[in-house]
Amino acid sequence: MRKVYLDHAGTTPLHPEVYSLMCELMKNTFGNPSSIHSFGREAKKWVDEARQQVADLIEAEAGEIIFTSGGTEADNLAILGVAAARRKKGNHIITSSIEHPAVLNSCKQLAKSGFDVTFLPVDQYGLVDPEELCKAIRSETILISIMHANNEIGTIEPIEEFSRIAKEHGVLFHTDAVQAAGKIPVNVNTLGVDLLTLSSHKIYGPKGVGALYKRKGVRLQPVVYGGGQESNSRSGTENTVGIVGFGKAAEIAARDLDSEFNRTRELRDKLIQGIKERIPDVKYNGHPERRLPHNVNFSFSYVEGESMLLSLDMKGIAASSGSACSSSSLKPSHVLKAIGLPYELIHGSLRMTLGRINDAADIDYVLEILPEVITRLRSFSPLANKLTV
Amino acid sequence: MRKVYLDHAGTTPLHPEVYSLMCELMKNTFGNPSSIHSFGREAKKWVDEARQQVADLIEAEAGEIIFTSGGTEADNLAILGVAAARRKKGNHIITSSIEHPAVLNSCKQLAKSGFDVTFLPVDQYGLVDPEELCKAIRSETILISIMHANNEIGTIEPIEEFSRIAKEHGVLFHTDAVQAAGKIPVNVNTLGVDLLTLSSHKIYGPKGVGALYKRKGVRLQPVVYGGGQESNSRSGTENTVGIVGFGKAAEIAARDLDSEFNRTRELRDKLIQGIKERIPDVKYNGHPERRLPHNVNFSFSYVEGESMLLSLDMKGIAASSGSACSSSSLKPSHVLKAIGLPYELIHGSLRMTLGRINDAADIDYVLEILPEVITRLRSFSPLANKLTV
Amino acid sequence: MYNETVMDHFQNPRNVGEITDASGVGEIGNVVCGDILRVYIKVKDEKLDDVKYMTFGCGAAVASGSMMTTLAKGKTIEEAKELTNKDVAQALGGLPPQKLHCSNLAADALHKAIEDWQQKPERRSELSEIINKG
Amino acid sequence: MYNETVMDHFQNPRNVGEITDASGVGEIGNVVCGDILRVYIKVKDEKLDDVKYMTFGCGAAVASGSMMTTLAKGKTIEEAKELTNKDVAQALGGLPPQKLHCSNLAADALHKAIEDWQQKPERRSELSEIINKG
Ligand SMILES: Cc1ncc(COP(=O)(O)O)c(C=O)c1O
Ligand SMILES: Cc1ncc(COP(=O)(O)O)c(C=O)c1O
Repeated sequence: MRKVYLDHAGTTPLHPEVYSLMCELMKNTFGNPSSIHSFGREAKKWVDEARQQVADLIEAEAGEIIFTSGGTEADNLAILGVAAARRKKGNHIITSSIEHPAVLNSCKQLAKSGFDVTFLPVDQYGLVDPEELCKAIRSETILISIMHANNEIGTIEPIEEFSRIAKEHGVLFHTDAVQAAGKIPVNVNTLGVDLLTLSSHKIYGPKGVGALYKRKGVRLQPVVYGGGQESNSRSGTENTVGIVGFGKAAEIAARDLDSEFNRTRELRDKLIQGIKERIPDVKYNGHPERRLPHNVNFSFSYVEGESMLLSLDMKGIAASSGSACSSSSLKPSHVLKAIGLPYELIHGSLRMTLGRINDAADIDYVLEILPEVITRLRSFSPLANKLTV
Repeated sequence: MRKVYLDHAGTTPLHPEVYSLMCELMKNTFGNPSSIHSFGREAKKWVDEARQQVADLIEAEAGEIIFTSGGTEADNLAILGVAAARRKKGNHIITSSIEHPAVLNSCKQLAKSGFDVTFLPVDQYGLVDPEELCKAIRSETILISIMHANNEIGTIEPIEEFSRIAKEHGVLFHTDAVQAAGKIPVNVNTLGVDLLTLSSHKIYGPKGVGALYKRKGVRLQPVVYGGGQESNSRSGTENTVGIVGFGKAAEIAARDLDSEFNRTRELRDKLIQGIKERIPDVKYNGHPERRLPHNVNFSFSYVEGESMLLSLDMKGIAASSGSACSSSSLKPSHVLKAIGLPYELIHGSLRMTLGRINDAADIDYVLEILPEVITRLRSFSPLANKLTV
Repeated sequence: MYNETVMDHFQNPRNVGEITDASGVGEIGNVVCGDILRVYIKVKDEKLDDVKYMTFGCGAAVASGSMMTTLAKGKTIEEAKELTNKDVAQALGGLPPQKLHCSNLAADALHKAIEDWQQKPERRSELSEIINKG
Repeated sequence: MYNETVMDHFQNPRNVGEITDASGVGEIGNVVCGDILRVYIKVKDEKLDDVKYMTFGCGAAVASGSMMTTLAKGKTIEEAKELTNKDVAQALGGLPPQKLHCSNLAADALHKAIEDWQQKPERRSELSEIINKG
């Protein structure tokens, strides 16, 4: 059976060059980068090189990169770390209502321990309004965290504008760029951010490794304590193989950014167009222009997401949904709720995220299968029939 | 040049079977275990299998294993997680003065936020006295954390005795078994512990992955917040390849425990004997019997550790030292200090930890090189000459 | 996630559809939680002569409806009343724990349909009127 | 960690040893921090005719002593007084930042030895007495 993987925002396969490098490293280099003997120094050299590669992807300096166990931990380190370090300056944090759970739940945790958190609303496309941000800032505000691009609907936020506002008010600015990096140009200097989160496995690197960019001079309290690795910001023996894979993935992402951007965007538009033409009663979710080049998100009236996913899966197509039933929390997508979608359409949402391993034939295949799936599920949906009898 | 790696307590090379499995997995399986499509389910199946393998190593149940980014994070999760969850019951924690920095620094962090921490002393061999433990327990004590085996001097603590005392007083008991697991039998039931830390890279698995065993019913607050992975105890996309490597390493460790125990112990004793015979003015550190089978630790009067390490390294021998100069914190070993060693002997300490890749010829080589190195360094040591002129 | 039996009933759901002249109709669930199951019954001689269902829901909901209708068909009203959600889950060979509570409600929907039939023996419920008379 | 020059001076330290009839002796560091450097000088015609050192210390300490003695030898007292720890580190092609403060003290030890010679021109310091006369 044909396999079409359309869940690149969920995770990506290893790039073959990343795979080769990791296997080579696993075979030949095993030292602990903190050891001073030759085994350790060899490992450290590799980690240093990866640090530079990751820094280069976002135009930062190597010394500003803190490796973590993933995007989630990097988000936690940014939010919890700044909150703890700046507690005396204030107890107010601003974020958006469409952040990844790593940011949202870090903020909610802070709210339990004396912090006040503002969750800014978004418009129907998922955009945060800069004026709302301005209004939310108070003298006690110590941190603003707004994601660069949303993982569900692909909306790209105007980060430069937000960070300028933050700077004007002397507030630190963090952005979760897990979905943006490697897909659109991300430059910490033009963005003007103080902290930025990256995750390796979204850019064809291994899972379980990520990074927090921390502008020189910004102070953080660690989340994990121990031997003082990563310049005391993140203790724990370094995941050398993962870090090196991440570095290589970052290098490739930077190298191929333009070509992959154009390639996936074309496929994306073909898929969007095809769905609109072939399937009635659909709702296009997200922004028509300010959108990641590989993100497609639709809601299909009358059908439930998990059923769609399973039906597609039986045909070899892997996608995701904002339906409660397809999420481990059993809560429907907070993002789709924030853009004002009614519950039926949240449950009927389908996210297809394209990537390196997709081609035009994949899109043709999806456009053949998806209408059948929707038709079949609608045929026994009480919602469809309530409306059509 | 001959290469002799004697830093297995620092980290271990991947076992060839672990390496093969990881490469295979990296090639064929990349799904996100949280996804419901076939790619995700395939990844989840691998993670579940690894969870069982790790559980089996310590005779736990799969549901009691929380995967983390390493031993450091697992220690943090145990200490900070219990402290936060049991804050209302009390604010007193007991640990030993020879713990790994992951435990010590977590405790010190708690001490900054209203907790009271008792750091129990140890005797000249590194053993904690059960009576001292009894005396330290108060009505506010919520957690005791004492390591199973020490990473520097290899001393094995009487955990069963400590956990019995803890249970009698209704206090939770955590042990850091990072160095013990896979080297000596570790069974959570006979040990009677509530929480136990493991790290993959000390047992021939990959770096950047570890686990916390949490007995059913024990409540913890997470350290990292997000998507709710690992039954809500540890968020973040799972490091599938790392976890699977860890699982395989655990399986092999259990399988080969007895034979490796005997093999390394024989080499260890040969090395200890040889050093005592060949080099004057040495001090044997650690316990003569209650000792990890692969740990050798000596202090060489009049010489400094980093110089020893570099000299050995130039001859292909990799070891470690408790000298300040060889540690990133630039502080001399707190463990050697706790067993009462004077500064000169702390700086002159050398740890050699054996493992799978060592054989008797390695020991012969070390016994040839080490005396030369010590003699040379002593020849220009002001301490040696102060005493000998 | 789901076992083979569940996947079979998801892929080939038995008894999906509507009964235009149903004796009773029952619906359970709501659009907020994302699972809705509607059951139609045709009663003849105090037996369930026919049972059909429609669903907006996840794999577990689809399979539960399918299994429930399979189990219920031919049963007497009294027997059908004793059919539980647990029976349905068991007949499916088990469901993932998180799916037991909100997606495994087919027996409840059946009981509602029976109630509907029992309470209003002469005329059909509002719901069934809307649907069947359009 | 260390560059090649440093490693060369560590591996083949120049001028290690004692001077039994030293004009001055200087020692710096202590056993707590783990670096001790002792310098012996032989002064002739206001010049450093010979400089030797002994050390208990890390790679940086050994190399710093070696480089310092190399630089100092043959210098006039005034020139030698101007030699700094920084000069030594630079001549070594740089040292890791964390090693600059406690392991790079060879010039200080040299200055101490010069002071020792200047303050007690006739008789040698206690320290050197102990050592050289045993
Ligand atoms: C926007 C965003 N932030 C954070 C994360 C978390 O990163 P990781 O999966 O590496 O923990 C993800 C992906 O899951 C994401 O999409
Ligand atoms: C006793 C002990 N605990 C914890 C750790 C930390 O584990 P990891 O290196 O996986 O962070 C180590 C090793 O460094 C250790 O030896």
